[in-house]
Amino acid sequence: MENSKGYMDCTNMGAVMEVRGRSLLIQISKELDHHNAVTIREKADQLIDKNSVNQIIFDFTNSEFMDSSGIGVIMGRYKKIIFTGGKVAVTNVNSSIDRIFKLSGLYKIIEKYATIEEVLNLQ
Amino acid sequence: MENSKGYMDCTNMGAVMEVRGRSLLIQISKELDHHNAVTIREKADQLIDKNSVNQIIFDFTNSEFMDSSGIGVIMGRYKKIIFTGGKVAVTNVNSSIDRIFKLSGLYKIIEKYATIEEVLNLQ
Amino acid sequence: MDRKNAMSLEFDSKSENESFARIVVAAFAAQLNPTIEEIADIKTAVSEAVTNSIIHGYDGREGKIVLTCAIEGSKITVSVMDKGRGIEDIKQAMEPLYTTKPEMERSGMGFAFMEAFMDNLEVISAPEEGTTVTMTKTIDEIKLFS
Amino acid sequence: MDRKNAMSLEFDSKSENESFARIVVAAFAAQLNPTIEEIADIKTAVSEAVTNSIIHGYDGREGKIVLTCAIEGSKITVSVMDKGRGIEDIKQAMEPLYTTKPEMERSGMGFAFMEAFMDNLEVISAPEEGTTVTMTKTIDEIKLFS
Ligand SMILES: Nc1ncnc2c1ncn2[C@@H]1O[C@H](COP(=O)(O)OP(=O)(O)O)[C@@H](O)[C@H]1O
Ligand SMILES: Nc1ncnc2c1ncn2[C@@H]1O[C@H](COP(=O)(O)OP(=O)(O)O)[C@@H](O)[C@H]1O
Repeated sequence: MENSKGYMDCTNMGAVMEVRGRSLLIQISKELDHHNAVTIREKADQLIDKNSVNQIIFDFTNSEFMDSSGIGVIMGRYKKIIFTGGKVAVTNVNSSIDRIFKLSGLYKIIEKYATIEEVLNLQ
Repeated sequence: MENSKGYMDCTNMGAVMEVRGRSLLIQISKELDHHNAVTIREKADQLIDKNSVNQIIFDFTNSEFMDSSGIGVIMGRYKKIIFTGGKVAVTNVNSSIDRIFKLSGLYKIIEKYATIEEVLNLQ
Repeated sequence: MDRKNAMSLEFDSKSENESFARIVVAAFAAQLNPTIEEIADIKTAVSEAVTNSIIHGYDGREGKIVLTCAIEGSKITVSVMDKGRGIEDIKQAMEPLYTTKPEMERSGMGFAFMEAFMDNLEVISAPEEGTTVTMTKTIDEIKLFS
Repeated sequence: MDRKNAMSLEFDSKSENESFARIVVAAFAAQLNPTIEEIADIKTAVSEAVTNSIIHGYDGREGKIVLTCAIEGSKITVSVMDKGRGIEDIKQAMEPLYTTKPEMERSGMGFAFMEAFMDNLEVISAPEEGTTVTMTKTIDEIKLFS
């Protein structure tokens, strides 16, 4: 729970997003809860529409917490690109977030990879 | 606020103490507040009596917080050994704890040193 | 251990308080010397209950949420209370994947996660009166691998 | 910034809750994006007030302490209330180095620290009724060196 100035932080920064070709990389900042999900959903959908995104990577390197609101935001993006043949992947998932993905059944529709590079090299 | 198992911890561990000759080294663990002061006072006084301690070093390397209860516990130990010619020093003090020492006027009666070695080399 | 401690926190139904509520419960539960995984379990369950009060209970409107924690021996009891719209059919609401707000991308997994991550879950609710969710978890005192 | 948020925490007058109270206030104040030093100031002031309620207000006995925080714009108001023995002469109590518990190694610097680390301090107290300490601090919004 340290921010750039080195202290505990409750204000949530959502995520850092980057488009590479038709891939959208969403690097979750710290916590993926309902508060952040609202911001991420909005920001992601703009980028998806504008860049005809067909692959989304949710990266959890910097993230330590996720609840069912996170499942909602990932499922929502999945539904948005699946009809045009798109794919969703998650990377760098820690053990407690992994448990949540397993419980939710999300791994039936999205793929887990160790790193971002691994996903990008598949293309 | 991380303990050895790597998570936030409210239970306070007080301090680690070591006697070298007639010097007592008190390494404050994390926080020096009223809760910890009670434990430290008791533990320290036993060691002072048993080993005829004439020098006490309070080391703040691992400590991030101190309030006026800390001033009380240091003053109390100072009073206990001053009559037999003893001395009290503090080492590795961070800037917020330094401010508290300055405000309290404690530096008028105890010495501040950068490291534990520096104090021990003076003898 | 014959420990006893209690707290009660009231806060505004704002989404920025979701992370605040998690920090408070984690800091209070730390007395029981939980593992990282046990703390994660409790934080997830609390996050689900508080989010539900904000989204469903108060429908995004202003209101107060009361979070209480009690420690007795090695057991922690956490309850989250709102005075919001309440739940008509609790049994249906607790079914996995059931949600009344699909348009908000709710997954319907909130109650399922609370049940999975805590030892016990109890929901008391009445329409127009509000909802109280009470959960308990026993923290192992002897940690074999730590 | 037109921010508004509020919380109220009630907890047992046990010394292990001193650090808990500091964490709660620090987590709530984090919304204002304070510096490390500003957070340290607030934690020290809260620690002094809560410790006073435990030691002086309740004299080590059981009782409830209520900690409230309110954020309005860039100002945080923190108050600590107990229903303990109260203070007879508030002016005297607030004098630096004055303490009624020297045998407990109190330094008499609690109120002085609250005044030094916060912008404003107000003490309301009556014998046998209890004490409420209210402190405010404005957090700079523009950080020049961060
Ligand atoms: N505090 C509450 N107040 C009113 N209704 C609630 C509350 N908590 C849950 N519910 C109802 O129960 C349903 C299921 O909740 P949950 O399993 O957490 O899934 P989700 O939050 O994803 O909808 C919600 O969609 C809502 O209709
Ligand atoms: N909450 C309280 N209830 C009753 N008395 C109090 C309270 N807070 C402070 N006092 C009185 O004011 C005195 C000065 O307080 P303070 O400056 O914090 O110093 P200290 O805590 O070191 O005694 C205390 O010794 C006590 O007599």
